Amino acid sequence: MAVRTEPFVLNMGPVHPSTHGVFRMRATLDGEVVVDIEPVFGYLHRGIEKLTEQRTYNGIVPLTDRLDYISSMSNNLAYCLAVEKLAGIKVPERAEYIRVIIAELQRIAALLIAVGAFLNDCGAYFTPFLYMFREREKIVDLFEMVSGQRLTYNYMRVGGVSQDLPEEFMPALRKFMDKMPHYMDEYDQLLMQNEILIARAKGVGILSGEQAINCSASGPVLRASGVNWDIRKADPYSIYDRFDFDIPTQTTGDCYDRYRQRVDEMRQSLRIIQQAIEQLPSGPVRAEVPHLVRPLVGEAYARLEAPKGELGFYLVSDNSIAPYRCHIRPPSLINLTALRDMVRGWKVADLIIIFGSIDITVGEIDR
Amino acid sequence: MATFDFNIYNLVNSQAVPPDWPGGFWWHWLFFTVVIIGFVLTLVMGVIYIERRGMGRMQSRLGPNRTGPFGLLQPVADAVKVLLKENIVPTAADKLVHWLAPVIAFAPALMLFAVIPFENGALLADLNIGILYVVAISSVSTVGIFMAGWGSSNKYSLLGAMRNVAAIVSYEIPMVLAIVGVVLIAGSLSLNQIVMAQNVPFVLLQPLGFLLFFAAGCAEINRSPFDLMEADSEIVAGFHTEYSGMKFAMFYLVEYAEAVAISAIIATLFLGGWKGPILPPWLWFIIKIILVFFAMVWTRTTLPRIRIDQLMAFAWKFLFPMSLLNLFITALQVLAGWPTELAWVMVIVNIAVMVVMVFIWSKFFFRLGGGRLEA
Amino acid sequence: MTVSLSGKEVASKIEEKFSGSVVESSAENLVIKSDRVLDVARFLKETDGLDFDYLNFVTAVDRYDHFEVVYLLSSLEHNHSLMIKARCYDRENPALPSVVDVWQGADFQEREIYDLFGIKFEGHPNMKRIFLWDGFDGHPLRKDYI
Amino acid sequence: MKLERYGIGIAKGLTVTIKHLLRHPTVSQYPEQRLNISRRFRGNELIWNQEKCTGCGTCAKTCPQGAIEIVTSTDAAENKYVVEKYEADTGYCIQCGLCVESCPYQALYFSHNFECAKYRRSELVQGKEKMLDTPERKVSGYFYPDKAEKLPEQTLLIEKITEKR
Repeated sequence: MAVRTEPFVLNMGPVHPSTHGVFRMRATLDGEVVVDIEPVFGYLHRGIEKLTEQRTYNGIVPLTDRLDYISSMSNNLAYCLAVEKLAGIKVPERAEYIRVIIAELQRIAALLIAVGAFLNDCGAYFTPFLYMFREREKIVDLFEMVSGQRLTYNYMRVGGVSQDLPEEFMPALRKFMDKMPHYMDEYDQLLMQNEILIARAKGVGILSGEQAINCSASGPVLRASGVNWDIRKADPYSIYDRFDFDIPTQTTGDCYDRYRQRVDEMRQSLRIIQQAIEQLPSGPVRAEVPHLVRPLVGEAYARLEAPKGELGFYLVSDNSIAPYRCHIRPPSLINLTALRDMVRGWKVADLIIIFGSIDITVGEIDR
Repeated sequence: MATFDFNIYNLVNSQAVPPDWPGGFWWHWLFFTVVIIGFVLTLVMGVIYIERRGMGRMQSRLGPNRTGPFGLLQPVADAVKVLLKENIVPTAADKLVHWLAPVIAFAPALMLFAVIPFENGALLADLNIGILYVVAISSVSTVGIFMAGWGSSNKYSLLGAMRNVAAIVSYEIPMVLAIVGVVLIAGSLSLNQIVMAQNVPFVLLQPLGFLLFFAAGCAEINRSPFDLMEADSEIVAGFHTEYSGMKFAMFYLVEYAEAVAISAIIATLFLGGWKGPILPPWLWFIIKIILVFFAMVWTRTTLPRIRIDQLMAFAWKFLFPMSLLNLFITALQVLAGWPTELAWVMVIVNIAVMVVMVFIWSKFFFRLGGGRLEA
Repeated sequence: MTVSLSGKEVASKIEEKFSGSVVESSAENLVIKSDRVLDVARFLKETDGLDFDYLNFVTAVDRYDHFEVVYLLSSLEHNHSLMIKARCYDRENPALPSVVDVWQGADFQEREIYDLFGIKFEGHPNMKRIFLWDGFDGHPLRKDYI
Repeated sequence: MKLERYGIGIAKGLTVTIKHLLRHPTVSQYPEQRLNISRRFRGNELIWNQEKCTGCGTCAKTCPQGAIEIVTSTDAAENKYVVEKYEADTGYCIQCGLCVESCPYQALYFSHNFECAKYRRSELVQGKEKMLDTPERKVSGYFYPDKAEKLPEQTLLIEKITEKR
């Protein structure tokens, strides 16, 4: 008489140590094996797209800080690019270079958290997380020096940047730049070759190239599946065509490749910052833009390569001081569409790692 | 009456029969029960401090340093806080089982210390089947942990408890076989005799046995890379998710008391218990326990967690055959009489055997499957 | 540099295949009849000249008298992109065919449009609200939502 | 797990952690050791300069949260606005700095301290008198480079020696 077992539903509820925020997964388990999962969203839904319709164009910048609160500088930049494309504003040279330096520093800071949280989900008890937070702390110090806040920077404005870099910024950045590679090699030595991590992450949660494209994944998740698509190279915005850097891609698209992909991308960002520091011109940091911007009737979609993926703003204007409609393309939410097929058949422990390797921020999912 | 010299050494010379303590057997029993309970609880406090401080320093942060000088009273502060916490029992819980689980989990952890010698002959019961008693008692705590998992009627704790039962069953055998290797050389099961026979510490004579026992021991008490029973990133807090207040304190104590017990057993079996050049024997014993425990803290800080099916595969395909082979080789060496005369030859041979075997296993035999079940 | 194809060229190709499915086409605006969206989508994905295999995003705009659903498609190997729109004039229960079978990436975005605008997508595997709880009445992002 | 590198990966990882035992911790003891915050720090209180303020209300209009409330009455003699009531509800304020940036008469600054927690929500509302420039409520250099020079240099984690003991 075969023992009858039936799958039970386990609520990886909004409050769970490794759901990276208030995100819930209703996992149907058969013993340890995951039969099916159904993500539940909406715990952090603040209606940001409705709020943008009652605010002036500059009043929306502090709202974009709260989308992907781990990389608010990239959100600010994406929004400002969209408004500048809509209103046809030309940004001065120095502001462009400051934006590139700050965006790439923000990418390193956000990827550090992504990798740290992934390794923490694998079980390395907070050690890699705290090491990577130490590096992120140095970047956040620089951002605090420039913008005045540590998380919600509200630094970029339509037409440029709100304030120029203080004098002590450059020496501090140079000191950070020549110490960072040493620390990155140390992190690789910590866990990159670790047999337990290789056994846990290699071959787990494989996302093939076509499946990634079909699920419109973007960012490290797409490139780890072998698709060579990076918006900084494919559709260079601001002045990314002046820097030479290459796009790392991996082959199989499993959790280990996504981890290695993020580490390689951090190294490329260091290269970009190095070149941007050398070519930094002097001059104004903000175009002559009225405080209340009133773009003409029309629509525009601008996007950039945020640490999580392709972050875009679709703005429709009706020539008033507030946008008629502002849609935000959430890379975290769209990357999750592939989660269901990647996770079926794996165990509970792998579900956590696959979810951690996609690296989402709930602020951007629920908006 | 000679001045009451507190040095136990000359009072209790080595014999199997309990010593003729001035008050006879009952005084001896009372003295050692008090010593064991006092020793275990203070060492558990010290060990909690070492773990939190050590892990803190390894993660480039400070660790507790506010309560008491250098944070030494942190474990006491933790205990007081946990005891004052409200004792919540989930409504759907099986009350009796939920209440009894910590007791059954905690008792064996203390009973293990009955046979561990603090000094030559200074132990509660010098059983001549000491090590068998240790192995038997250490698997009783699994019942307690499973009762906790079942009693709190919470899916996460059920998962944790099922994992615990599966892991402990499959790690019993490599652990016992590693012990048998040691017993073969020492010639006796009593822990005191084993320590006496260790003029060359068994970690050198039995390097492979030491590795196997350390791995299996860590899996038994779910520490370092094998801490699946309360894998906090996956199943919240495993079997003790629904516990709070006093009962949580008991489970917290169980975890560390068992860690101290396993490191005490490793110290006695492999590192030559209380044998040491200048320092008094019981101090040597404590130093070795702390040394072994620090190794556990070190692995816990660095290594990621193993998945449950890899844990099983590691036990059955890696540890078990290796321990059989190790036992076979030790038996041959003991037959040829090496441990007594050519001890150092045996050390070199065994280390070579260990390196070769680990190389062969990891290169050819031990291949870990993908783990994906096509639903 | 991603070339955004002008609506006119693609409109002529679509007209050949599905006559009468293009409502309006100008340099950067291409509006498709709402019930032909699925066939046009499949056509845009399969023909090898265009092969838009990547859906950037799906969103909706409430233009008071009609809803406008905007699809931005791009092709990764030709590196060109195209923005197509579909309008639905019925405000009580607006409906559009779902493109989830063509691009699986549209799954959550279509649920979000249903949740915030009330536009139902037929053929969507699990047409439910995504952010708000099921008992919520009304669709917040509509212009007339108080 | 396949130890194809025979546990070398694990050993190298372990050496990294043990090396950290010999390094300085990067943490500092907050109440006793206080780090200098950035000169442009946006503290959670506003500082208002009564003389310079002309009551134009630009700050109240630009505030995305509507946290600033200003009531003015006209003074016919000097043909000037007199600010009757000027309140900033720091409960609503998200410290975005748009008000300080948009004030045409440089009458509004940010304060430089961040320890302004209150027990009551009503205490969060900063009235006119609680916003004046007093010694213990220092002015932050956000958008005022001259004021930034007077503030102490920010302590950076990069300068802290964490390598050798």
